[in-house]
Amino acid sequence: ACGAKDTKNGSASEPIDTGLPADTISNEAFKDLFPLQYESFNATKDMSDTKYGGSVPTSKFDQSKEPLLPILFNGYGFALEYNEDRGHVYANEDIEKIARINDKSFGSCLTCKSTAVPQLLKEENMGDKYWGANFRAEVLPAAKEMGHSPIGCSDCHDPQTMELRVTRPSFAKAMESQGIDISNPTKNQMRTYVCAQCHVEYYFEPEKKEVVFPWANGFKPEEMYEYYETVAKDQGFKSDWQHNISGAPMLKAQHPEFETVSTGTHGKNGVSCADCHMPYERSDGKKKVSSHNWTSPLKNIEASCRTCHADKTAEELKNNVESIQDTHKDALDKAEEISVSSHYYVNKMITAKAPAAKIAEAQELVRKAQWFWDIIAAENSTGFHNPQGAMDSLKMSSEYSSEAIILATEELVKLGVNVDELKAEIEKATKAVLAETDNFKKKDHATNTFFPAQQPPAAPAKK
Amino acid sequence: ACGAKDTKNGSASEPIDTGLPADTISNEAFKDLFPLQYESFNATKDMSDTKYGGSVPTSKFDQSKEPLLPILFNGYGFALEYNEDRGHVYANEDIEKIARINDKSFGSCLTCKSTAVPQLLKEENMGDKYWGANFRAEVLPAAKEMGHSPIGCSDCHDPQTMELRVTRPSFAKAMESQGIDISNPTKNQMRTYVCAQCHVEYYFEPEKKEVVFPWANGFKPEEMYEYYETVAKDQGFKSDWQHNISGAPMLKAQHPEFETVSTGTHGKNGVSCADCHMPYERSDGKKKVSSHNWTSPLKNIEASCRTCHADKTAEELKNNVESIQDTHKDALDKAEEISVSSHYYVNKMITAKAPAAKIAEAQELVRKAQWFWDIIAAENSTGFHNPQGAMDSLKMSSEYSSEAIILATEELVKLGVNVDELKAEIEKATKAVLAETDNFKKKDHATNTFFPAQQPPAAPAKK
Amino acid sequence: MLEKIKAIDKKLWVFIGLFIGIVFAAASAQALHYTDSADFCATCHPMETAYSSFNDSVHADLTCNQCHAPTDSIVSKYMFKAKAGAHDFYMNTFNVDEIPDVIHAKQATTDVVQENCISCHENTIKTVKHDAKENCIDCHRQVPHGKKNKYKNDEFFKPGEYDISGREDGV
Ligand code: HEC
Ligand code: HEC
Ligand code: HEC
Ligand code: HEC
Ligand code: HEC
Ligand code: HEC
Ligand code: HEC
Ligand code: HEC
Ligand code: HEC
Ligand code: HEC
Ligand code: HEC
Ligand code: HEC
Ligand code: HEC
Ligand code: HEC
Ligand SMILES: [Ca+2]
Ligand SMILES: [Ca+2]
Repeated sequence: ACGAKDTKNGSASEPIDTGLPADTISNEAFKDLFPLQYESFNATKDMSDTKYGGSVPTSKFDQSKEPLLPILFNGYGFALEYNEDRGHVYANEDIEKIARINDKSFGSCLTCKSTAVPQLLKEENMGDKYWGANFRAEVLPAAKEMGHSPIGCSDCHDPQTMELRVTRPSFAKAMESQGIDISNPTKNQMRTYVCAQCHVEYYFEPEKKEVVFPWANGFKPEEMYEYYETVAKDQGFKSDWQHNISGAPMLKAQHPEFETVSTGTHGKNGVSCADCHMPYERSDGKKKVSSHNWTSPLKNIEASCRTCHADKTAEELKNNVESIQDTHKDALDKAEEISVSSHYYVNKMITAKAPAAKIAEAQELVRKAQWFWDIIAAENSTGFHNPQGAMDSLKMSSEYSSEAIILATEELVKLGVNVDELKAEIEKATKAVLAETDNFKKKDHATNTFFPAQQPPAAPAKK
Repeated sequence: ACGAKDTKNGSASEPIDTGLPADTISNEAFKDLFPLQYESFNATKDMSDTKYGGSVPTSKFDQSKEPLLPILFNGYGFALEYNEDRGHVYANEDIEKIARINDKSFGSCLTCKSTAVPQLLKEENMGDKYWGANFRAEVLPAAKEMGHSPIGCSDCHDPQTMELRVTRPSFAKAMESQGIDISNPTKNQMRTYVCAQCHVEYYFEPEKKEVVFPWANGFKPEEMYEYYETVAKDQGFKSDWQHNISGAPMLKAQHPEFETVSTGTHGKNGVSCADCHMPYERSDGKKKVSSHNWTSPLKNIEASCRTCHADKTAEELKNNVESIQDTHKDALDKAEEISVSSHYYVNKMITAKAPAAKIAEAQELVRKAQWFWDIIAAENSTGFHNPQGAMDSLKMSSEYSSEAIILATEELVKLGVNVDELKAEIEKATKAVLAETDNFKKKDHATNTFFPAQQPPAAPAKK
Repeated sequence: MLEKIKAIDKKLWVFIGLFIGIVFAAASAQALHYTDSADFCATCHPMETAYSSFNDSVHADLTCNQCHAPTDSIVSKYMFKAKAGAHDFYMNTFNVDEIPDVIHAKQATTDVVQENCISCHENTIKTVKHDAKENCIDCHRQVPHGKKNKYKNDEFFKPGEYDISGREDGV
């Protein structure tokens, strides 16, 4: 096989020696040795968009994105500021600026942003204290001191041999929790694993605040939910925040690209993240390198998709993707809309003084419903990574939201609440949020005298 | 070289002259000329099953299939008898036996079962009177008299040249209603069109009872629904039957294989029905013929799927299909379950004397919800022909069913109805249907004193 | 069963001998070359889809055996050719019933072809670790036979005159 013969430069079978120290964490240290990859990495600075993806900095609250999020994340940092992702090179800049970080945020937040993390985690440095240490006061200064880079070479490569490696311990623990053997990964697997140390769902285990991936029961949304209801609850992790409208104990889902791809058509067929997001490219006219310009593959369909799908034109492939995404986006919008209603119905249950047990039951359903759309919305491919699986989860979300509304309706009508008025008030609040042009203030219109906030003020955002 | 050479006997590129009369309709007339295809056609007699498909005669009411159907189609012939499809060779036998046919059924029913139909439709025979003529008294005897075959060579081939042809006029009319140009189809398209004259959604236009395909607005479930709400209603076609539990004016959906494939991954990529269902087979060792043994392609993955997916093993392909189907089947079961509840909720609205306008609104939702799962359940691939599209439709179904239940809940509670009792009664009725072992009697347990029938008895099944 | 396999094997070896014999008897360099060519391979019906899918690919100027026979040494090439050729010939003549509906590469083919990709494209794959998967065709799935519609020739996509009953133009 290709892999067996030594036909390539710097390959695994022909280890290179960069001469760099083992603890190198600065991208610049690699610049002269690997100018092409370095240059390619820096191209993640470029900003351009596709129909649904791309790298132009954009608020998720934009009309064309998910304008209902300030309602849906009300009471949590994600209602304050939440943006589309962009190039790796911006990772540190973006986490420093984001309004979700405050003086109580802790170290864990830096885990997927900086090359210093594996060093900080060493016993001689912060060790396990890293996770819970204060983000602004301790962790970030320490990382800067070390001369860190945003998501750099050392995150995925051994600086001395350039072998692929996984540097975040959470990944191995989580794979093992599901019983997946990762002791002898193939190169093809490594081309996914390096991404799967970050592009995954996670939570902070409550004691040490360590980053944990909830995979023990499997990668599907319902399997991860099951984990949160069992393993995580046993650990004492009950929720990310209390919803400010429904008062429900909520989970926030995060970028489950790895989980979604793995359970989708491409993943099941052994296609790796790097196959699509890092195609070989001729960088300086002579030499080919793996693109290190991670962004939408739709910007380079020729190299990324057409290597495997050569019997289709770039245009046909783009149309295929966009038609999947169009269908997906409509369904997501609808699921979020129903979820919004369910939060308000439960708010009304609270103010109308419905029986506590019924409120708790409805809150449970609202929590569940939101999980099933959020785990899909937080995924960054607008459905492409797994079209059927994503739609299945949205379907379950609509079902749970509706169950909450059904339950609420019964109780509210029993208490003599006027449901038509309730609906009108929901529309009013929603419109107020949409009409507000200052993204930071949108969240403030989600509650009002009809729908009073259910949260004590100033609950700190943790994620 | 000889790449262009013909390997098959009787191919379209080299027109043949069979010497048969133009109006030949008996399969046996082709037997000696095309023994291989004839033999292959007769292999549709074989009965064997796959995980979800196959050709063993099976009631759709079986526990492993869709046991809730006697409730969901209550008041219609489909609650009486409804079976999985099997080989083409059985088409005439099955339609003669099916309990859905009664003395009032009309000619249209034979349209997709017998080779006599194109002849019967000729002016000199029955002409347009064919559609509405009595099935048992006029049409079937006339077809037998002509020596018809079940779905035979002449349905898809010109008996003199063996060129592919479409013989059912409904197809062309419907394609043209959507503005699709079919004036010069390619052979690749014909390999789908011949199937698309039967494997499609249809209804009987009320005046002449002509078979019409509702495609003017598009092939997606929501586009066909739109058609029924506009064009069909304007024609006077309001519903297939009145539901015996909810009293809603219902639509029955039918085998939309063509519509579903066309809007799915394979269809969008130009894969034809024949590519999967009629793979080339080396029948007598030398000659390659198109398999005329239409059944599940999973029975012959090597020839059908691996022509295109040679980079995967038959085992991998089977797993891919079954994993799509497993996900799909769970979602379908759930959508049907919610739909059942919605019917009963509306029944209760009627007996509790909710306002007529509210009942009508709920009935509208129930009708819509059922359409969106039925058009998927009636499709015979258990989701494979279009995994994302099918799931999308199921999602919409759950949403509409839930809307109906929400509306009903509001009205019922206002009227003081005990919702817990209602739920218990739904469970009781459902269990009674499931417990009945005589398939023909299942439907009788769906209504009872708590849920009285909403239909005048003996409404004849038309489809 | 075992008996049958043995019998086949024996017959096959006779054929291999025969084939080598014929090839070396014909002896001219031209004959040897001819049996590498697409024209030669395409004389067989079962090779048609392979030929037509290859014929409009960027690799159409190659001979079949630049991919399908070892190119590292003359000896291994002719040993492989003789065995494969004899097998194909035997199947096509005496064992037609066993020819599969869709012909797929055997492991030996996969291995030989892979070596040939590497040997031609050494330069390209030297400039980058071009070894992410086991075989080149795990990514380059369409080289050169992999088009999903490979058995469909142009005739499948030519607008044609077909009788479609009920069509407005009445054709
Ligand atoms: C088969 C190809 C393919 C594979 C494999 C794949 N992706 Fe993607 N990815 C895409 C496409 C297509 C998009 C949508 C881009 C768009 O909308 O412009 C996308 C979008 C993304 C985005 C958002 C990009 C943007 O433009 O904002 C991220 C992040 C991402 N993928 C990460 C991953 C990770 C991590 C993996 C592996 C676990 C992976 N992808 C595997 C094709 C792929
Ligand atoms: C150390 C953590 C980390 C690793 C490892 C990582 N990513 Fe990312 N990735 C991020 C973060 C953080 C962002 C968002 C940066 C921002 O928006 O500021 C991001 C953004 C992206 C984007 C969006 C770019 C755009 O144009 O919108 C893509 C695509 C992507 N990553 C793909 C990958 C792939 C493929 C891999 C593996 C080969 C990978 N990432 C490995 C953390 C990581
Ligand atoms: C997010 C993960 C990630 C980061 C960060 C990263 N790489 Fe890579 N790199 C990869 C992957 C995956 C490959 C492909 C490995 C393979 O298939 O052999 C690769 C390949 C390489 C190769 C081998 C040649 C090639 O182009 O395929 C070099 C050299 C390299 N990277 C250098 C760098 C340098 C220098 C940096 C920092 C500027 C860097 N990489 C950052 C994931 C990463
Ligand atoms: C390394 C190979 C590889 C790469 C790269 C790749 N694909 Fe695929 N793709 C596959 C395989 C394998 C399948 C499964 C079907 C098959 O076997 O052809 C598939 C299936 C698909 C499907 C049908 C599945 C569905 O979910 O509807 C689409 C659409 C598709 N790919 C588009 C793309 C696009 C767009 C890209 C680039 C962003 C891409 N692919 C990159 C190998 C690949
Ligand atoms: C397990 C890895 C991981 C952890 C832990 C993590 N992130 Fe991220 N982060 C990512 C990835 C991957 C992206 C890019 C994908 C996306 O934005 O969905 C990202 C994107 C971002 C972005 C840019 C887009 C946005 O959301 O506005 C910000 C800001 C950010 N993270 C902040 C944080 C904060 C604050 C924390 C701690 C509460 C945190 N991250 C913890 C992996 C992680
Ligand atoms: C890409 C391959 C493919 C294409 C194209 C395709 N089908 Fe299918 N079809 C399947 C598979 C796979 C199944 C599921 C069989 C099973 O579950 O055993 C199926 C199932 C069916 C069934 C039910 C068979 C059974 O076992 O009961 C019918 C009927 C059918 N297809 C008709 C059609 C028609 C008509 C078309 C064209 C409009 C079409 N198919 C196009 C692959 C295909
Ligand atoms: C349901 C449609 C249908 C029916 C019924 C049907 N055929 Fe075909 N037949 C096809 C299709 C589609 C092809 C493939 C045409 C092509 O690709 O050129 C075909 C091909 C053929 C061919 C060309 C050679 C080959 O095998 O590809 C012959 C001869 C043939 N059929 C004979 C018959 C005979 C005899 C019968 C009756 C026993 C029959 N057909 C019934 C659809 C049908
Ligand atoms: C003239 C109408 C008609 C045409 C044309 C037609 N079918 Fe059918 N098909 C039927 C009917 C009716 C049945 C069910 C017969 C029964 O169950 O008694 C059926 C059953 C099937 C089945 C189920 C077989 C099983 O094993 O369960 C498949 C698969 C199928 N058809 C595929 C096709 C394909 C592919 C074509 C086109 C090449 C086609 N059909 C053309 C009417 C038609
Ligand atoms: C005539 C060619 C052809 C045939 C025959 C065919 N396929 Fe495909 N298949 C495709 C194409 C084209 C795609 C789209 C992705 C691509 O280009 O690789 C695809 C995609 C797929 C996918 C991914 C799409 C999805 O919905 O997840 C699966 C799974 C698949 N095929 C399975 C099968 C199976 C099983 C069969 C046999 C029943 C089959 N295919 C027959 C051409 C074909
Ligand atoms: C537009 C074509 C078409 C018309 C009109 C049509 N059918 Fe069918 N019929 C089919 C196809 C295709 C199948 C196989 C697919 C399936 O069963 O879902 C089928 C299957 C059947 C079956 C076997 C499976 C079952 O449903 O139990 C029966 C019986 C049947 N039809 C009866 C009828 C009756 C009665 C009518 C008139 C009310 C009718 N058909 C009208 C196309 C049609
Ligand atoms: C550029 C290299 C190349 C050339 C030239 C080439 N082939 Fe192939 N051939 C391949 C590859 C790659 C495969 C697939 C191997 C696998 O699946 O492991 C293959 C597979 C085959 C197969 C198995 C069936 C199939 O379609 O997969 C046959 C038969 C075949 N080739 C015959 C031929 C003939 C005859 C010619 C000349 C007309 C030819 N090949 C020219 C590379 C080539
Ligand atoms: C005498 C007729 C004939 C000729 C000439 C012929 N083939 Fe074949 N070939 C066949 C048959 C028959 C098979 C199927 C045998 C089997 O699958 O066991 C086959 C199978 C193959 C396969 C797939 C099985 C494997 O061994 O991997 C390849 C590759 C192949 N042939 C290449 C070629 C090449 C290259 C040539 C020209 C040098 C050629 N063939 C000439 C008849 C022929
Ligand atoms: C005998 C030499 C030879 C062999 C063997 C060979 N190739 Fe090529 N390959 C060529 C030539 C010549 C070209 C055309 C170069 C050009 O036009 O730039 C080419 C072009 C290509 C291209 C780029 C052209 C494109 O757009 O498709 C790819 C990719 C490729 N080959 C892959 C392969 C693979 C994979 C194999 C093995 C299955 C293989 N080659 C075997 C000589 C060969
Ligand atoms: C992980 C996927 C992958 C594998 C495995 C792979 N390639 Fe490639 N190959 C690519 C990509 C991506 C390109 C760039 C396509 C482009 O730029 O259009 C490429 C380009 C090429 C080209 C075109 C060269 C040029 O400069 O245009 C050749 C030739 C080639 N590969 C040969 C091979 C050979 C030989 C092998 C096996 C040793 C192989 N490839 C294995 C992904 C792969
Ligand atoms: Ca982005
Ligand atoms: Ca069947």
